[in-house]
Amino acid sequence: MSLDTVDHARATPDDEQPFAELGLKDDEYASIRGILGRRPTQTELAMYSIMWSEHCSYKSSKVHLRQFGEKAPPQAADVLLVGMGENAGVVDVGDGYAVTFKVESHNHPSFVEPYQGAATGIGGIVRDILTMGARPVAVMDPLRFGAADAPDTKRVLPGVIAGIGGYGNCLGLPNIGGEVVFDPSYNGNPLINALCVGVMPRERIQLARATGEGNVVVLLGARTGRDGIGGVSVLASATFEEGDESRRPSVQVGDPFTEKVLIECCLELYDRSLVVGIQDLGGAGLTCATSETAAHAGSGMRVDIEKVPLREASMEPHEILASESQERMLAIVAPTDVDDVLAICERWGVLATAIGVVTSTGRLEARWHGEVVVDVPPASLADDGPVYERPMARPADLDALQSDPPSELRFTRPSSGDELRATVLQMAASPNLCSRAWVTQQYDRYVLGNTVLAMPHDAGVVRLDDSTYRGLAIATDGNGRYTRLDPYAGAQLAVCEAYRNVATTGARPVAVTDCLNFGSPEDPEVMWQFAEATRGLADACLELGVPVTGGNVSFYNQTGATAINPTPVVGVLGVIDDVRRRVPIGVPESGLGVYLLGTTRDEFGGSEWAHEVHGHLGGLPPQVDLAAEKRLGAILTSLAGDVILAAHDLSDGGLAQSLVESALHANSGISVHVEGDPFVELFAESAARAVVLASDEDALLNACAALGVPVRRLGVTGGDAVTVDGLFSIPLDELRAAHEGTLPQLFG
Amino acid sequence: MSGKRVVVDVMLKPEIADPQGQAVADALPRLGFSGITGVRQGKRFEIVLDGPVDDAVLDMVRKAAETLLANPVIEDFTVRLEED
Amino acid sequence: MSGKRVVVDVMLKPEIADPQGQAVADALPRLGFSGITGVRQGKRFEIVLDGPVDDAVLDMVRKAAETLLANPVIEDFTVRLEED
Amino acid sequence: MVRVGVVTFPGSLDDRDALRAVRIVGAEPVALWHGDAELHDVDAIVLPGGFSYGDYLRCGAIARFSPVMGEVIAAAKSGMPVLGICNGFQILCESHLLPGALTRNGGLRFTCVDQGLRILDTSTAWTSAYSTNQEVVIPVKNGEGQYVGDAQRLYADGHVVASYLGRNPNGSVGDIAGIRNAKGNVVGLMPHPEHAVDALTGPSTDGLGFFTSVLSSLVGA
Ligand SMILES: Nc1ncnc2c1ncn2[C@@H]1O[C@H](COP(=O)(O)OP(=O)(O)O)[C@@H](O)[C@H]1O
Ligand SMILES: [Mg+2]
Repeated sequence: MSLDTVDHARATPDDEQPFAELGLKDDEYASIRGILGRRPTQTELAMYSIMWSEHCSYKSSKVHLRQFGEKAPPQAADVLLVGMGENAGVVDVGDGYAVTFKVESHNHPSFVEPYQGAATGIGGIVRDILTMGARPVAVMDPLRFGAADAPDTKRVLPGVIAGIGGYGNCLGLPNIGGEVVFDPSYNGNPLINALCVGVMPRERIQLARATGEGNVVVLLGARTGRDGIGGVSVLASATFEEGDESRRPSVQVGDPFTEKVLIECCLELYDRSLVVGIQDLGGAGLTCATSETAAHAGSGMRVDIEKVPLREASMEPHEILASESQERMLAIVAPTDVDDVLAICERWGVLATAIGVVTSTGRLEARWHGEVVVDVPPASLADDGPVYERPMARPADLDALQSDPPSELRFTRPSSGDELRATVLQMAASPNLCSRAWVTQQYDRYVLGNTVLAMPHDAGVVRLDDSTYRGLAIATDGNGRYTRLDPYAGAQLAVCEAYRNVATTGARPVAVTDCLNFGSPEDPEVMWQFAEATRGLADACLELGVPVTGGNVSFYNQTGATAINPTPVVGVLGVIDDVRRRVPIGVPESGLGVYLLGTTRDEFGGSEWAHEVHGHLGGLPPQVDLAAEKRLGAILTSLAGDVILAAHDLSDGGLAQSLVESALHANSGISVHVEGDPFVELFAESAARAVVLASDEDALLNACAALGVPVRRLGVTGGDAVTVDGLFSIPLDELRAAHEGTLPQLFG
Repeated sequence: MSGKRVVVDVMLKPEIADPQGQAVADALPRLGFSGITGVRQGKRFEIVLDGPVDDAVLDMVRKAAETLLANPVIEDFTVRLEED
Repeated sequence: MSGKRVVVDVMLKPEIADPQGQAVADALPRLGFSGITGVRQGKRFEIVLDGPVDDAVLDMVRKAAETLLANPVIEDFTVRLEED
Repeated sequence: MVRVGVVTFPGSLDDRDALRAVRIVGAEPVALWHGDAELHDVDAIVLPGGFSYGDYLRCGAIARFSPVMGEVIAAAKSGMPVLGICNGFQILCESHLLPGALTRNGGLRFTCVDQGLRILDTSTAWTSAYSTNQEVVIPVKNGEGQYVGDAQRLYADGHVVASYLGRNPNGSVGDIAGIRNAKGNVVGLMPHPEHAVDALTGPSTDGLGFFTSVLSSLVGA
């Protein structure tokens, strides 16, 4: 076929085009013709189809995500240096440091090819952070799989873990936390989310802007191949049916070595102020990077596509512009700096090629050996895609679900010492609560030398660099069962738990990122869940004073008509002024008082106990009390490191699980006394609670009284068992065998 | 027919990026080896069987290659008999 | 002589433990493949050259295999010409 | 001041950590670059951990041919203290400064754990600060850390510097965690002492001894 140039498109207005096959609707195609005043060229059509896909345009979610800006708490003005809408938000953490962080999904690719899908998920989120001007300093990996014993989980999980480790370890980024959750709801739809955090001097922030007529557009990094062509629209925005060969995307293979040198190279370019703007190439590759940088600068750009270094010489212009080859960045460089840029790239062994220039035409033009194949307004690709108000409907089964709580009437509850003891052991060994060491031992947690807390603590804590004691803390949380039962409350509980986890380590929560994993937006019930969850998230962030800085939406996580449990995963960033005050989940000291902070209620809807012991999901999730979370957070943060020597938040599995984890980590026993119904005391999942170990009881009680945080002394540390007075005692060795044996047994 | 073994060669499909091969291709000229235009790196499995290698056995190995030795999403493989 | 490529096979010496090959050998019977007494896993390099492949070129590749592609402390290699 | 160089190869990762450890013990850290055949008057050299060139071919196989390595090899042969940590150990073996090789972990997985070690040989430039048979805890993190070589001979010659205590994390022959050359100036170590120099960020400060050892051996010399 001859080249479809802009001139040719003008001359052949009636040529039929395969827009529907590319996923564009009739009216979307019509509006492209309207924007251009002609039919699009083949290359332009490919570009619009990708940029207007759900994944790139957020067309179904946009109207809901606006709330994060509209309901931003007043604190946003103080702490946000860069808000939503950029590659990642940037937070002022004091002393001239800025921190940027973001969580993203790589769900479908990881289902197709677990190792490479997960690996390139890490690669992609790291480049988002690098683009902002920051040195990436740590990664985290919130993961959700189908049932632990499902064949598909056995296929997917080991590869995912190896891929995350393979890529992250090779980049030299410590993995400081994450999640591993098993639930049949994710059978066939694992959720592979990845978070990266980076640190920079405030003045080094970079923006994705192609400013300055005559500035040179330089492509950095890997050669461009036929990776994920159409992957963005076909793979990420449509359900992937196994065995459907025609839609099978070409899988992308990660090259962490190339990314590592790209990181060092870009940081040197930033430090020497050699780039005017920069953008990573992720979904939609060059199409996205060129159109966004030009659109956001209000400028234009002209690119000579044949200059792009290729892996396969036979690639066509639309393939080159759509390619999602990994490990690439697009830099905007002043003409006088180009030689310096190329020299630095050469020193790092990074391929660098001038492929175009910034113009003032307000058009994005692309030429193929001199012939114009693209001539479009860049904002029409980047910003002015379609926006939908999708129909919504409360799930028909929700009333039935909510009115079926795991009450005493429905299930017999353990009550004798022996029954309770057996339940503690069963829970500690359950796939969702057992030790994650099998996973986390495959990750480097030490590299860079700034990791202060990682697994199994409540949040990852890293020092900003080794010239300071200032640090950051991050935790990610999400609960698909809670969110299924009540999306508004479930999303809020996710924020609450991450907020609490950060505070537990002694840090002050300051900002939020989120990855919203849902089914098909074309299903009104899913769309209702999405709307409720975003509303809950925005309201909680407003009340807690932690602005949303950015995130990611992953739709179409479903098999046939069955969607996953709606799963907003929330990452909370905290600041800790002195990392020497960080609080671990346990310490090996005997004789410390053990205290419970917060209020325990008979709350078992969506609980781990109902799930693990009865395979039951019903009722309502625990009550949300944002004010109580704030008060608890204030106590944990203000007493960290002097009065509070160890602390562990209460979440899945309740008090029993927290005591077990704390004791096993410290390798030192705990004896407690419970009041009221021991089953409720030990296993309820009421929010806004934590267990703390303290030496100075008066200081703790006074602080709690001053802030109105309920506190009760439970017992004392020491010995080599977890003991509940009058009920049972479990030696640490027995607990450890139960807790640590599960994942190795399941996955080798 | 002893003294024979079955060899399975597994290579990334041509359109899939091969960072390992690329690293070798980049290193060779630095060491003074010239004239090399491309390197692809794959895996080689040598399989020793306890009976005669007939067509049924080769079929079995082909099946094993497909399920375990190669990842058909990104790799191609060939199976052949080789003298020791 | 274009359309040819040089293949370098690199295998661990027989006396060196091969955990990858062993893992495959252990997994195969579990998947129902029987009669396999041993598996060794090595590397295969496909090298494309920009000129005709004569003895001098094969010698160069042999040298490259010895210095870079294989570690003679633990690995053996073979070099051969293969049709595309 | 004693100058200790740390080489950065493309893909080195624990180079900053090694430089920090050098600084903590009071020596002068000097960053060396793989592409410069120049040692900048250092008195000792650390080849750090990481994944040089992605470790794609074999760990250390490509880095071994870097321009700086010619200088490192010459210096090592003339007696300069050289410590290879993890990837650095692999590079030393690939360079034939140390015998044997490092291969894929027995368990086939990358493993990061706080590892008990026994220091067996305190006669080297890098271990004199320890006492013989001292037990220490130092992180080990590698995917290809299984040492293969003539363990019997290494033990007989007293060239095993450290061995794993308890669980062997990678299947190394004879539980070997580190070895030395005959002279004792070149040491290769799979565990990462540079990650055990500060209780805030490591499991212990047991790794300091490697760096204080070289300092005192050079000051004393
Ligand atoms: N995939 C993972 N990667 C890294 N760390 C993980 C992963 N999964 C769990 N962890 C860590 O294991 C510990 C226990 O996890 P979890 O019980 O989910 O924590 P919490 O209940 O405090 O949110 C935490 O330190 C967490 O960061
Ligand atoms: Mg927690």
